[in-house]
Amino acid sequence: MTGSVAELFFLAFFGLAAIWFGIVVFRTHSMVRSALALLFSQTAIGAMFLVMQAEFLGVLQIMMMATEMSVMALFMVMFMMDPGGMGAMDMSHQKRLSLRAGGVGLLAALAVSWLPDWGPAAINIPSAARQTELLGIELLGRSMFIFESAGLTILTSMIAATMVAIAPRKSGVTHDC
Amino acid sequence: MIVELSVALSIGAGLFAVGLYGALSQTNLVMIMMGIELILAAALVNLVAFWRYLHPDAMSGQMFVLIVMTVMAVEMAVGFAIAIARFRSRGSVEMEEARELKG
Amino acid sequence: MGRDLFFLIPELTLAVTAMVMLVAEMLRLPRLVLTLGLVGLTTATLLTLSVLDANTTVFGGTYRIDMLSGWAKLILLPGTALALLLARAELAGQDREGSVYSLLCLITLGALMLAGSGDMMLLVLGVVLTGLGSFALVTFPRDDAATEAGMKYLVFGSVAGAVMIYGLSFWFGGTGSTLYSELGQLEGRPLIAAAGLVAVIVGLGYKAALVPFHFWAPDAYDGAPVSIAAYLSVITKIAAIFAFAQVLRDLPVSTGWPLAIALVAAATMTLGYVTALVQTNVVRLLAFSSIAQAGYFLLGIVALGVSPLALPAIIVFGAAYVAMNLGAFAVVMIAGRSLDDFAGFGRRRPVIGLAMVVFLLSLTGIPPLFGFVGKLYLFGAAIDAGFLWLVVIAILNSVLALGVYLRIIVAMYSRVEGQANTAPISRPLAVAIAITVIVTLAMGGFAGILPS
Amino acid sequence: MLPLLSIATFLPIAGGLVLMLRRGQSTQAIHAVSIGVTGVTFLLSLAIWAGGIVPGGFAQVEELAWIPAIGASYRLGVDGLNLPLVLLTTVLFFLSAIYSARLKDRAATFVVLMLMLETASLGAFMALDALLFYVFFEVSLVGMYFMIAGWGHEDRQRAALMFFLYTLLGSLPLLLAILGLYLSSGTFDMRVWIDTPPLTGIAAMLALIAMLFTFAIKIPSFPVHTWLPAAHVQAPTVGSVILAGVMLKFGTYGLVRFALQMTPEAFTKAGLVILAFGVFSALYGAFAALAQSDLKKMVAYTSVNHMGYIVMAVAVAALTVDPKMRAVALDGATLQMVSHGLVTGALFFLVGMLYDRTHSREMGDFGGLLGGAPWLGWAFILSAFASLGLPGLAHFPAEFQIFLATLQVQPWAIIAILAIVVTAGLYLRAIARVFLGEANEKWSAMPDLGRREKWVIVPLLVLTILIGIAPATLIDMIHTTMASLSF
Amino acid sequence: MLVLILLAPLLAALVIFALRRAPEVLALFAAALGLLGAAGQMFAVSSGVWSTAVLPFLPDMPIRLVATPLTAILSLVVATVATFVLLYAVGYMRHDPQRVRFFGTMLLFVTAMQGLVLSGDWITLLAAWELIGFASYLLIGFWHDRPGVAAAATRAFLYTRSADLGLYIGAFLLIGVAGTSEISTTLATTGTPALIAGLLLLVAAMGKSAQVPMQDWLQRAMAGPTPVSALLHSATLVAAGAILLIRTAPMLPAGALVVIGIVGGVTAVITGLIALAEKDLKRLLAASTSSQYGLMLVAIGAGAPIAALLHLISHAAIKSSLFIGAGVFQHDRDGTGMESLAGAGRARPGIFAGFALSALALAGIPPLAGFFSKDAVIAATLASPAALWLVPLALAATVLTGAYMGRALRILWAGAAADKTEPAPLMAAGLGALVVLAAVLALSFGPLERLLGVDMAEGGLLAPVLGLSAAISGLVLGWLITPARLLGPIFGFAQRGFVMFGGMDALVARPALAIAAACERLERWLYDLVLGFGRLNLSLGWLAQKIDTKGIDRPIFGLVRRTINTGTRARKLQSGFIHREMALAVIGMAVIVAVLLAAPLYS
Repeated sequence: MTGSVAELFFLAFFGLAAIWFGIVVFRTHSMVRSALALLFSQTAIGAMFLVMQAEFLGVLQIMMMATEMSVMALFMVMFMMDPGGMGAMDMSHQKRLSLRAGGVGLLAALAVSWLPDWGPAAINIPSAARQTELLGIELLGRSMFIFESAGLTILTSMIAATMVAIAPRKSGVTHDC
Repeated sequence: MIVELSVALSIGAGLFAVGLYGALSQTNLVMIMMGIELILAAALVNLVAFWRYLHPDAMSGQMFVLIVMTVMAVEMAVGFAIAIARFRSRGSVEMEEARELKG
Repeated sequence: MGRDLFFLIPELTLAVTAMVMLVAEMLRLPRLVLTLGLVGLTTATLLTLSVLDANTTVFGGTYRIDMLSGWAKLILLPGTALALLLARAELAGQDREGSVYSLLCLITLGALMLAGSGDMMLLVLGVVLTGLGSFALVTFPRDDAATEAGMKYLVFGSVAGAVMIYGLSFWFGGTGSTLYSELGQLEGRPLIAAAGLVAVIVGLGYKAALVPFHFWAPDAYDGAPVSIAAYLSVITKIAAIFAFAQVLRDLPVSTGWPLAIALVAAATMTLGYVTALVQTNVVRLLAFSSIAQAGYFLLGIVALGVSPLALPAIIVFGAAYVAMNLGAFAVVMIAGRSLDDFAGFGRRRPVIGLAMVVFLLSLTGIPPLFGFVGKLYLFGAAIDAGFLWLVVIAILNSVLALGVYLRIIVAMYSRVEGQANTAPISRPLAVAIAITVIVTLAMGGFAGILPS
Repeated sequence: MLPLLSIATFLPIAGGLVLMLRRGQSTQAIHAVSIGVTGVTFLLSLAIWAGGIVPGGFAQVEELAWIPAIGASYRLGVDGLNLPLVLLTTVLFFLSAIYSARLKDRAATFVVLMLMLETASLGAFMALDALLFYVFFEVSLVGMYFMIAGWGHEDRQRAALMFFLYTLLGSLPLLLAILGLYLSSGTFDMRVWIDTPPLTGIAAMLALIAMLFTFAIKIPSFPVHTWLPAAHVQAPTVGSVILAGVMLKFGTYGLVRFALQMTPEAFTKAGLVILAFGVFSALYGAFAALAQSDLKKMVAYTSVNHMGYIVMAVAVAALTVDPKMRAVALDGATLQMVSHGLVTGALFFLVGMLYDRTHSREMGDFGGLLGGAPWLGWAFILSAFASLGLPGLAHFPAEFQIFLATLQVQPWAIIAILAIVVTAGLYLRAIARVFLGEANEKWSAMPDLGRREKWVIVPLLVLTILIGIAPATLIDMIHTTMASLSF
Repeated sequence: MLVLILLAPLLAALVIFALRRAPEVLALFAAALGLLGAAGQMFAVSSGVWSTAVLPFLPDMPIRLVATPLTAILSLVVATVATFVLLYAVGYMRHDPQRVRFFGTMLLFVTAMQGLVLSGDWITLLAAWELIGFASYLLIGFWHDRPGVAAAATRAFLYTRSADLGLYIGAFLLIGVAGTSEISTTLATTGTPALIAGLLLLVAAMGKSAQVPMQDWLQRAMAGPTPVSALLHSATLVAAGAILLIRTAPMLPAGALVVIGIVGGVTAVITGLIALAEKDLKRLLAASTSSQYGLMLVAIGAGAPIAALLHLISHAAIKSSLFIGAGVFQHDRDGTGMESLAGAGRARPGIFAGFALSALALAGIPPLAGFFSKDAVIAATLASPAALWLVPLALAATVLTGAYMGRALRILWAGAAADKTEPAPLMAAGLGALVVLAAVLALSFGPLERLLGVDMAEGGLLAPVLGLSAAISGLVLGWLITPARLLGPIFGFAQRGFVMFGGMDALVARPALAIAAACERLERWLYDLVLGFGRLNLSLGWLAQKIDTKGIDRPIFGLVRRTINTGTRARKLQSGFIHREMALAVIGMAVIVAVLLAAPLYS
């Protein structure tokens, strides 16, 4: 099963890359670099999806994350006192506790990942085209309500974001009730 | 024991741990949101792995991935909106400064 | 499909209402937005009656039309209407007032999704939808306090949501499905069940403000407008509790969730009231009180599947809680946020003062008020399920609760010489208080119309 | 047939609602309404009495679905245990309404509270549904809290709080017990629980302990009685009268109705302990009263003593196997409840009247008042002697039966009879200090009872004497029920 | 008849209270009516018609009034004495503004006493017994605004009530054993219950009849008006004790009888000594009352209740006339101290003659009534199995009776008749009638014995001789020798009423008050304890500081402080730092995970 070995290798490779860039996100002192690291991490994950033959999802992930991270980088520049990281300031606190929490989380997650018997592996995977077709059926059938709900969620987030982000008018007329 | 699944899940676990660490340790709202993104990414990895190696016929797995991606996006949107509002009000999005409300 | 849509009429009505409200908001007609919202919510409530007796699922089991979701509509829709009235009283004339109303309706839609969810994806979307809307509402005043509250709420909520999603992914791995109804497969696979369960406890626990995921609540309520705090303390909390019930109904008991929930319940009640004892800000006091009340809800959750009283208990207490907590917050809008503002309040405004007494006594659980009926069901369910110790803790906490609420009552009737405040109370507020007080008073006697 | 029981129960609160809705009336009109409503309620209770009772069950039952989902209904009915208490309640509230007719401080609210308390009391006594009973029980608590907190004396807030906490903490175990009974029977119908006690064994014992805790606080029995003197001293006169005259009876009524009738086995097992508590309470109350120099506090402590006798009687009834003695004990206990209501009510009224005039309750401040205020003095003397159990007055037949049964069943417990000497001593001392001896110049201008006050006191004294010399009418009714109790 | 006897005084009392005028006429009318009724009933009974009246009271325990020879005789005695005392009282109370209350209460008193003697069941007896106590409380405390009166009344009631416990328990015991409250049935009780009940009844009788050691209250009870004393000592309150024992005598077993006899004998002697040492005429008479009732108890103890009854009857007439006489002198001299009364008899020779006649009758000089009744008592002691104890005691009491009466007569006669006083015809009439009774009552003894169906054992000459010699020697001693010399070392002791160990006050009252104080301390402690909980719930933020500033340092507040501290500490968890709070949430999550993983252990 050479295919399987290759799959395993690439899976591990992109996975480790994702984790590595994830770590970099919090290790660098530059916001912009953090954003870029996150972008690489997410792209690596997208690559993992491709390795796992979920092509639609992989492409979607890479595209979405690219746009998202560029927006994020923009915000970095806006909101950071020192976006370039020149002052080498520390942007973290309670590191030890957080490390421990992360460690415990890691152990717990690994335990849940390894210890249970996940059952037999699946052999046949639908082809990419079939997947998309099935996803469409799923989307318009059983999951239609969920899909619509997701739409509502996006709508809500749009209204919420605009309501909060747009500066209030300076009229300052308030009625006391 | 499926090796690939284990590897994928371990990578998910790693991403989760890093994300958790980030969410807890960062002082800046935007950085915390990056941590959240990583946790969600971990969930994505898990979901795709489960779909791929255990339940390839259950398209709800892929559906779930789509939903989670949506969640990532909208959370970013609202998060940044709130960050803007905060920045406008206080000139900073440092969490350390946000402790007027307590007790 | 047509059949499915018929069962979704209330939700669809609400969704359409929200869209129409948005349009009206774009026209900058806040009064119209409000009217539309009230009309839509009322219509949706009435339409609910047609599907109340149904016990089915739609869209392949992803959404449940059962007693819980039916009553959730009957409780949350009018509750939202009341919250609209409160918000109108507080925010009238402010910029983007209409957005608040439409957001409230959209969040309620998310709450209904939670309460009827039969699928993990819907659970995730419900949590996120209600969460995002809530973050924005809390931040609405955009001053220091509000943005701080919103930021904290956002961080806490997003992290909790993300952890929940990560945990839920294991349930998908374990069952190969995102439906709750498949959770029975986890029997005998404790690790997987526990992973998802912890995730659900985190996600919904944060939503319902259960200890130890309650930290955001006092700050968020404090920073937010009072009417928004009232809404958040009621609608999303109840939705989360109902969602809890939907999930745990299908989870095998052997995973040990009842004890875990019971412990959370005990901690929630106790910590909520103990901390409320030393609060001097009434909004924070009510925040901690609503944390404690969430603990009482869990008495019904632990009895799920064992006691036939469990579901009615959650529903009845939910209805009671909406009325009394909204009412209490409404009075806070009149009196002020500080405990000092309440000194002599009962003498300045005897009628509103009396209403506040009714709300607080109902929150304490004094019969024949509605809150008592709810607690009665809850205690009964928990005893039935063998959680006598938890009920004893709940009862001890009721005494603590008395201390908490009596502090307000005592302050209200202390002799502070002050001018009788004759400023008229705005009409929406008066209507809201009247409705809540009537419900709180009368439903004790007409509890018969509640579900069995 | 009119639903007399419901009308009697809800008429007072309906009157209260009318007063609440039509604000801004003159004080006189308010009191006229209150006297009228309580008076009509009293007449209604007489009509209920005329309706009669039946042996071995409840009469004049009224039933209405309330929460069908959990088997809770609105059920009222009377038997020989609660009908005397209903009569007592309506009498005392009627007289309280007359007494408070001069009150001007927030009269409307006070009257509404009083009427609410009457509804709660009547409802609690007549309820045949445990949930309904609990509801009325708690409502009375709230009403009394506000009455003490709003119209009490100097330290009223604290006393009110103490009262509230104590009794609320006390009533929650009752809720547990009620739930326990409900869950094992599927209904809240007290008749079902009485006919076939649903709990057995350890569950019954736990339920009994919970109920005893509740009722011991309400009765109040040593050592959970300390709220009583505090509450009484601070409460307004009408509050004290209602509290001592009516609300303490919830405890003893519950002791018989709930503890004894619904968990008879467990009660019999715990009988000796309960008896010991009763005996100790009776003695302790008497001695504690002896130590008081505050008249009101003294009267309050004698309640502990008198209610202790009732606890004894109920315990004795549970312990005996002789149905005749059981009937004697329970007859005595029930009659004692009525007597205590009348006599202690009169005493609190009188102490209140004295306080109205002098703003003091301290025995040492007085002396020789009998000369200047013979009505007040003689009324007090008569009530005091009634309270210490003089034959021909209300307490005698009751205490006679209680002690008679006690000696037959548990001879050692007769030691409680010592308390009748102690109460005699303390009342005589109080009379001697306050009313006898050389007249204190300070009070030489003190007026005697006015017409309104006589209207309050004289009926109570007449009833006290009537029950003392001819208890038969009342006790025959009580006996009808008690003799047909089955265990 | 039964009803008439009771209702006449009762209704009259109510009418008097209601009308508030003409109390004298109504009282006398009622008393006469009552007397008529009693006489009629006596007649009926003597012709063999016994009657019973039943009134409903408690279930299965109605009120029962019975007319048997014994009760009819006693009723007649009560009615007679009451009538004449009331006659006297009309004069005595002529100027008192509170006449209405006086006569009303007196009539109630008579009603209660009639109820007692006629009672056919224990409840009635008990009720009447207590009501007598109540009425006497009111009467002793009649002049309530005078110093010391309230205390005297209180003491009288408390003493008798304490002893009443015996009657209560005894009655409960008898009712329980017999299953009915009817006295005649319960008298069939035998064995241990009878012994216990007998002793308990003795306790009650000791209290009412002022027997040692509960004799003290009677002398203090002189605080009331004289007619009250006259009635109280002769045929009502004090007599009740003896009447109780006489009525229950058929039930009393030998053991109880011995105790009764000894108690009576000891009382007769000790109170005789007290009487001899008294400095006050009325108090002397009071002590003498105790002594005479002691003699009656001796008779009962000797197994001859009929002798006790005879002595009770003659004593009723004698003692009421003595008191009435003393009351006249008291009116004259405004006091009853021996010094102030010196020579009072000379001023009113008529009254003194009556007084002297009664005194001699009490001492037991033939042919007055007292001689015969005392003779019967001594004869009974001689025939008793416990004669060894009882005879000396009875004789000593007789000597003492003579002695103190002799002393009283001498003092009344010896001084100078200072003033001439206005005539008191009504008082004299009452006195006269009673003295006549005291003198000639003996004539009725024979018929009475026949009526009761008892034949007094003829004790030969021994009893009369012993009695008479004792009486005469007593009289002579009393007339000639002052009590201080007569009594020698015990004089002072007797004067203080033989108070031992601080008397009842120290033995009963003070311990009772000490218990009360202890209860009060416990009460405070409990109150603080509960208040602690109360405060805990009122724990406004300022409370902790308030506790500190006020410096209240009681352990209970520790608990309060702890809870508030808990609240404050819990509040600190809400640090405002979202990252800390999230860390706490993560820790909580870990705990939940632990609980869930432990699930197999408990589910």
